Amino acid sequence: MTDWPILSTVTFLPLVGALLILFIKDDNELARRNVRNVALLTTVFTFIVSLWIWIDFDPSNPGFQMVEKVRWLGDDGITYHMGVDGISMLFVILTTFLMPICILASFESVKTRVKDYMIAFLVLETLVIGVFCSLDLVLFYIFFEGGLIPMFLIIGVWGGKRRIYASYKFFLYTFLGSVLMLIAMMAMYWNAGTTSIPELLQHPFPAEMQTWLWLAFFASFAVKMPMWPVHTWLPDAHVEAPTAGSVILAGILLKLGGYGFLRFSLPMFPIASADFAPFVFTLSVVAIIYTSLVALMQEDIKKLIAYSSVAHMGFVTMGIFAANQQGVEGAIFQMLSHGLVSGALFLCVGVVYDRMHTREIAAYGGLVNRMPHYAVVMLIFTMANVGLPGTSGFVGEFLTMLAVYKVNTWVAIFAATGVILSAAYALWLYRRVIFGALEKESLRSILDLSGREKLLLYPLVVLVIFFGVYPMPVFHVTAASVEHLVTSYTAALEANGAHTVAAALAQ
Amino acid sequence: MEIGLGHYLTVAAILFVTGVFGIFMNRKNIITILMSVELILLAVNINMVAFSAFLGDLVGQVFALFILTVAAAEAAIGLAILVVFFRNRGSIAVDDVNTMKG
Amino acid sequence: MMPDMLASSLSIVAPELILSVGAMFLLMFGVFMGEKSSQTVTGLSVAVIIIAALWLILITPLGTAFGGSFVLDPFARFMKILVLVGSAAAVIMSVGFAESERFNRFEFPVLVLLSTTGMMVMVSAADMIALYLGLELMSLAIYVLAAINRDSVRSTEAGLKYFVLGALSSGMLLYGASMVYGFTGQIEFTEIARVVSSGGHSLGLMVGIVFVLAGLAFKISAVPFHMWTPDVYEGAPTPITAFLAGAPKIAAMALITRFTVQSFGSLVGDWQQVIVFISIASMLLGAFAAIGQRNIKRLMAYSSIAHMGYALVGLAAANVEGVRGVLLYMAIYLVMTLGTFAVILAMRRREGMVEEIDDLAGLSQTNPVMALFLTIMMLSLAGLPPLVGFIGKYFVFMAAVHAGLWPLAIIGVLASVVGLFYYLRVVKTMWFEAPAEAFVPMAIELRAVLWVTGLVVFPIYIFIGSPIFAAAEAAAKTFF
Amino acid sequence: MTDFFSTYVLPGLIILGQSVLFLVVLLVLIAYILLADRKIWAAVQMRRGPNVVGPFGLFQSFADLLKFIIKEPTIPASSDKFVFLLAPLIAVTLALATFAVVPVADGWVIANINIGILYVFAISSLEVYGVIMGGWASNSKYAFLGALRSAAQMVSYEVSIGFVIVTVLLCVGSLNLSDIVVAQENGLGTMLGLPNTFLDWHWLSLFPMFIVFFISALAETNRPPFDLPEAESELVAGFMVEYGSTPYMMFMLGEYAAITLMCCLTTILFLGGWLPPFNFAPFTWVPGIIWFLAKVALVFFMFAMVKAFVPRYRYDQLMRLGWKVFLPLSLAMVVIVAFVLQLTGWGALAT
Amino acid sequence: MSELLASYLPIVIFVGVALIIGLALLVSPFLLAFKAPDDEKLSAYECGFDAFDDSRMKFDVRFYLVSILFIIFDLEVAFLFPWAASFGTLGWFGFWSMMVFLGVLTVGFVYEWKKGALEWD
Repeated sequence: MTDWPILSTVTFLPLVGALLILFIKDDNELARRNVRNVALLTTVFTFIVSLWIWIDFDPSNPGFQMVEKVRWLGDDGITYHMGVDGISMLFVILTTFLMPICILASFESVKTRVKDYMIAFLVLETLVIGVFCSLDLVLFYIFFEGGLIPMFLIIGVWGGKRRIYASYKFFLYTFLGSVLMLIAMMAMYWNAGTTSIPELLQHPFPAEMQTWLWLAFFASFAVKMPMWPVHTWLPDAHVEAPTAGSVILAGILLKLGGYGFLRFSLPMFPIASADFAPFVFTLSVVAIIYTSLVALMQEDIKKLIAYSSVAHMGFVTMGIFAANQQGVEGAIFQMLSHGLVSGALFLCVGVVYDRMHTREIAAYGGLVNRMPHYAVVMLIFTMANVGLPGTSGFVGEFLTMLAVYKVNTWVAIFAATGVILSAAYALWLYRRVIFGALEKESLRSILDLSGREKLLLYPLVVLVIFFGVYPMPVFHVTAASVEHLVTSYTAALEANGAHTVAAALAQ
Repeated sequence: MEIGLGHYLTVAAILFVTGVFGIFMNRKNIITILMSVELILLAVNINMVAFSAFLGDLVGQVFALFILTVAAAEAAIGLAILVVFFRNRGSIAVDDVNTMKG
Repeated sequence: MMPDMLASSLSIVAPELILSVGAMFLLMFGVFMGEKSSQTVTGLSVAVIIIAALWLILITPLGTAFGGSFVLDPFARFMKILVLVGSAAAVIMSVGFAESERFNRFEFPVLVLLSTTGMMVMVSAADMIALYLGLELMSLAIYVLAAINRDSVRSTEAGLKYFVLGALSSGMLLYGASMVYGFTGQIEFTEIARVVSSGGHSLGLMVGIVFVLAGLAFKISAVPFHMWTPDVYEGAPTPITAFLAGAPKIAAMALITRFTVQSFGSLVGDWQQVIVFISIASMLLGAFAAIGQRNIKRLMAYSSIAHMGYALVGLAAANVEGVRGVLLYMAIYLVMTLGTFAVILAMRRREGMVEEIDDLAGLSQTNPVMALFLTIMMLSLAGLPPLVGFIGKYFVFMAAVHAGLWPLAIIGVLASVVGLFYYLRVVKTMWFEAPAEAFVPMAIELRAVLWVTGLVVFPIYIFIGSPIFAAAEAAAKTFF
Repeated sequence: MTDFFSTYVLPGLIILGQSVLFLVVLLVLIAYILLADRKIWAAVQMRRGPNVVGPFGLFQSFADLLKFIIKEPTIPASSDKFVFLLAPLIAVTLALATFAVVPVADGWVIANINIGILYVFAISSLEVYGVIMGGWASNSKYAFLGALRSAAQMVSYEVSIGFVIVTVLLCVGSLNLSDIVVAQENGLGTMLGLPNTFLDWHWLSLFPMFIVFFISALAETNRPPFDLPEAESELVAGFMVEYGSTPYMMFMLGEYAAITLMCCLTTILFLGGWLPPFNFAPFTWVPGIIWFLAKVALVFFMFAMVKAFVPRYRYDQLMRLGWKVFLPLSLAMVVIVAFVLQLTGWGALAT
Repeated sequence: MSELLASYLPIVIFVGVALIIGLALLVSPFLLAFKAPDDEKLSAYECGFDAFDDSRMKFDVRFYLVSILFIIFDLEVAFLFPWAASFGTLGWFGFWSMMVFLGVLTVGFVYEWKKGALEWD
């Protein structure tokens, strides 16, 4: 079983499903049902196979595992090189886990062009898994950028009123960011003579070059993340995207930026990362506070959650660039948790949207009367979003703040303010939507969660609480790799410092 | 005064520039443009032959002969296209070559 | 000339001979059989191209012919295959158009053959006379092709514009060639290189190089010599536009590469700036001017301008990676262009051909296959991974980065973002908008071209990429 | 200074003298050729022709000259005046200029350049400009159509003439007109066992070409039966319709100069130039110039007789003859002649 | 006097003399002849009618065609001249080269013929 290319299997399984769907010809109700079922089966199967990765994974090994390498273009040019380590492995699982949920969430809400929709999702899954698994710069870029195409179509075809504007904005923002990264990748190739990520991780880039490379990568990942002030595409994209699209976007695609920082910026350009850390902290803090304030003002549920995502990503960047064990692990945990929580929140929005076809906060109120199950579920996720202890949201936020406190007290204090603000908007949202008297005439006949919706949300509830109480499975996986990352980072900084000192002494 | 290579090149350059200006400045008649093109090729041929004589190398003259031939074929095709254009448009004024824009 | 030398020369030019003799034979065949023979002539001309291609690949030896004025090296062979593919596809795609538009001219395939012969000579040209002859043989045939629909104002106007500017450009090229000849005393590229590298450098030579580059830039429709492109693309009958957009660009790019790298490899510093300027200007103009276009043929015109700019990025790098990049880029460009034109040629309703972008509205619902492939083509043209267009851009920009041409690379990628904007507009029209009236079903030959090119764009290239890459690499090493 | 005088001025003056002499003689000759034309035509039609001015009308042409000079020169109001006057000047100058390289006897030539035939061919190609300019500048429909017809006709036959000249060149291997004549000392006659006779000349070995050349020469010079451009019944006087006085005369002069040239060329290319018909006494006693003039006269006589006998062609017949008969025929002859020469090796001998 | 000059100076002088003769003829009536221009005399000849249209009108495209064909064939002749002049030294290679060239031209010629470019019905 060890030789079996498990990563490739997981990556391309959804594509196989997509191909199967492509061959379903007709467009009647039966065919649509077949399409849905095939898609669901594919994703579930992929998830089950992907669990194998977790089982096979050796947590004590900080390096890359399950490596596959095939020469592709040129002798030392692009190679097909896959592998996971402690940092990336859980993201793969997160993706394969969220996908069936997305598919299931779209069973009833998507009625037109079901076939295209499912294909887009499956292709997206392949590409996202590819991003997390690829160990070649170019391969990484291919998967990274390729994800834009299905997402563009998902937003543009099945989105809301301003879907075209939103899809364009999404596409152009992220593309603009990442083309600069492409140039940087080429420069790295010429400097290091390889595009293999494991080798690049060993390669010391010259300090000045690091600055430029770091900035180029930052341009891409900051947009993807998204960090303030380049986050403006995100609310639009979320608002216009269909429910499952939002889930994917918030749950997985945003993590690509954080993953990129962890995979490239921090270990490959340590000197530049150290130099730019204050800059990142500033942006993160601004993001946390500013977007929380903006979230308070929102009239649209999805937009509010979108802004809260931006704020939460601020914690992630903060944690990453604190560059210590807690920070990085906290950031990873925060990303995973946010993947579950924000995904779940969007699903919750989807639940009421499917019924009422509006996302105006003002259109709701007093849902608790008609939808007790929904109210409970929503409550748990809101609390997790706020970062209440006992939910997974708490662990990540706490760790990152702890980490950043070690580095810079002020940043930690400001970030803590953000936590309070997030409690404010989240609870206010909850109050306005769920509590109060059921006054609106249109809400009187609203139904509680259906069986399908329960099937979607309850596993998430379980996981959110489970990880909130017992986060060790995650840390168990990540610890070795993160430790390796942090040690080599500090070593690189020290080497550089020694070098600088030596240079100063020599003069 | 001995007439040297420089003089030939100057004449050719003047002819060439005249031809290019004839193409761009001319706002009246496409035939004039065709004539300007011939002027350019003439300039080239002067250059070729002058260099050929100066270098004592026949290749330039061979080249000139080829240029002549192709120029004739070019002129023939140009006239033919002009004729079909005229039949459709009823004019060979440069300003009337404007159906497509953007 | 010794008979055995002649024989070896002839064996090297055999593909060109096949094409030209085939063209003449078909011309005679067509003219004696009358207009009704045009289908037969079309079929036979495809056969001729295929025979020439097979001959080129399987039989023709590498070497030089005719005392060094004609050379078949790996570079030439690579480019020639591309040219032949482009021409063959253009002829194949014209079949349905000929039927539906009553465009029965057997001259069309014959002229394509002749033009292709010219391109082959261009690709193999090793001195300036061969360069000029090849270029003109190609151009003269294309002038006629552009105006071949002689009852249409637009077609004849396209032909006229192309002719006037083309004649100007060949004039400039010749003027440059005469200067190069005069200041080096040589017309063979390798001899020029020898003179130049041993210190033969003068202002006159620079003037010559610039003029030759200007003339060649016209043929690849690079800014500032692009003015003809949109009009000719729009005005010429669509199969001819499809032809124009493919093979000639490849041949001209091959020529420009050979001329600069082979003859003036040691003067990189002097011509590099020119290429960089042309490249930047083409990329930017191609990106920005295309935004406002409504006609898809015009859009493709600006797109091709931009793409030539990208290909020139590789040339500007002037290193082996750069030339390799140019080769790959042209191959990829050809595939994408052919695929796109297969769709454009299929844009036909009962009342006739349409060519507005808005006519594609809702294509994803009326004809999903076509929409899917056009989407792939558009995004590939934009250079998005994982489509093959990305690979092309990757290699040219990588060469530029290696050569330290940072501004070029950065402007290039930014221009590709702008370019993405208008490619996305086509995608948007197809996927996001309410369906317009459906097109008539695609003709079988268009479908074939579309499937083949579409699958190459994604995902076949992943599997065949490696040998093609190796071939491009070997071809690029010809000059280094 | 004396150097300059002896190297440049003196030879220049000598050439000037020769040129003036040559041209004066030529003009007088043309005057009598014109007269001969009219006389022959008249004779065929049982008329007397001009017979008032001088004995047998010998001074008729000179009287005509005077008449033209004192006629009122009119320039149409709507014409392009500069071009209108330039056209006859071009016509006459070019027609005369070709004679600069015509060898009338061994060594009797103004400029013995080595590309003589090319020069003749080039300059006579230019003559069409006079016609076109005249017709266009007149701004009259008759003149315009006449000019078009005339130009098309001239260029059509020029192609055949070109091919014919090529066949001769194949046999000779030189572009020099004197060499062409000298080359005819040996030829088919020698091979047939009759050396030193007129059978050596090209007219026999290239007989079809001789005929093609002769007929093309008629057409090239707009002579009857190919005088379509000035077909009175259709176009009045063709491109010359608006001309009067000496400008008109200059066109006529140019035309007759061209006819004379064609006669000279026929003589040089096919009839052995100044060579005597039998290269032995007593024929060799007669100077070359006499033989030359005699041959020219003979050719012109044929020209005149054709004019007198043959009805005028229709325009389509004319073009058909030129493009569909003469062109393929002469092209084929080029191939055949080249092949035969290559096969037998005779061509190499000539060089 | 250089050889080139010796060959071509006579031509220049000869043409000059011819030009002078032409000019003399052209100018003489303007100096000598009696002139009494009037409108009728100076109007274009149109069989006694008033000219009713611009005389530089559209004309048959076949005239164009003839001139285009002429360009091609005249050029062919221009190539044949040097070939013919040096024919004796070229050998079979030279012969066949030109035959190929002529063959190509013949193909074009046949095409024209069949296409009816040479018809003047």
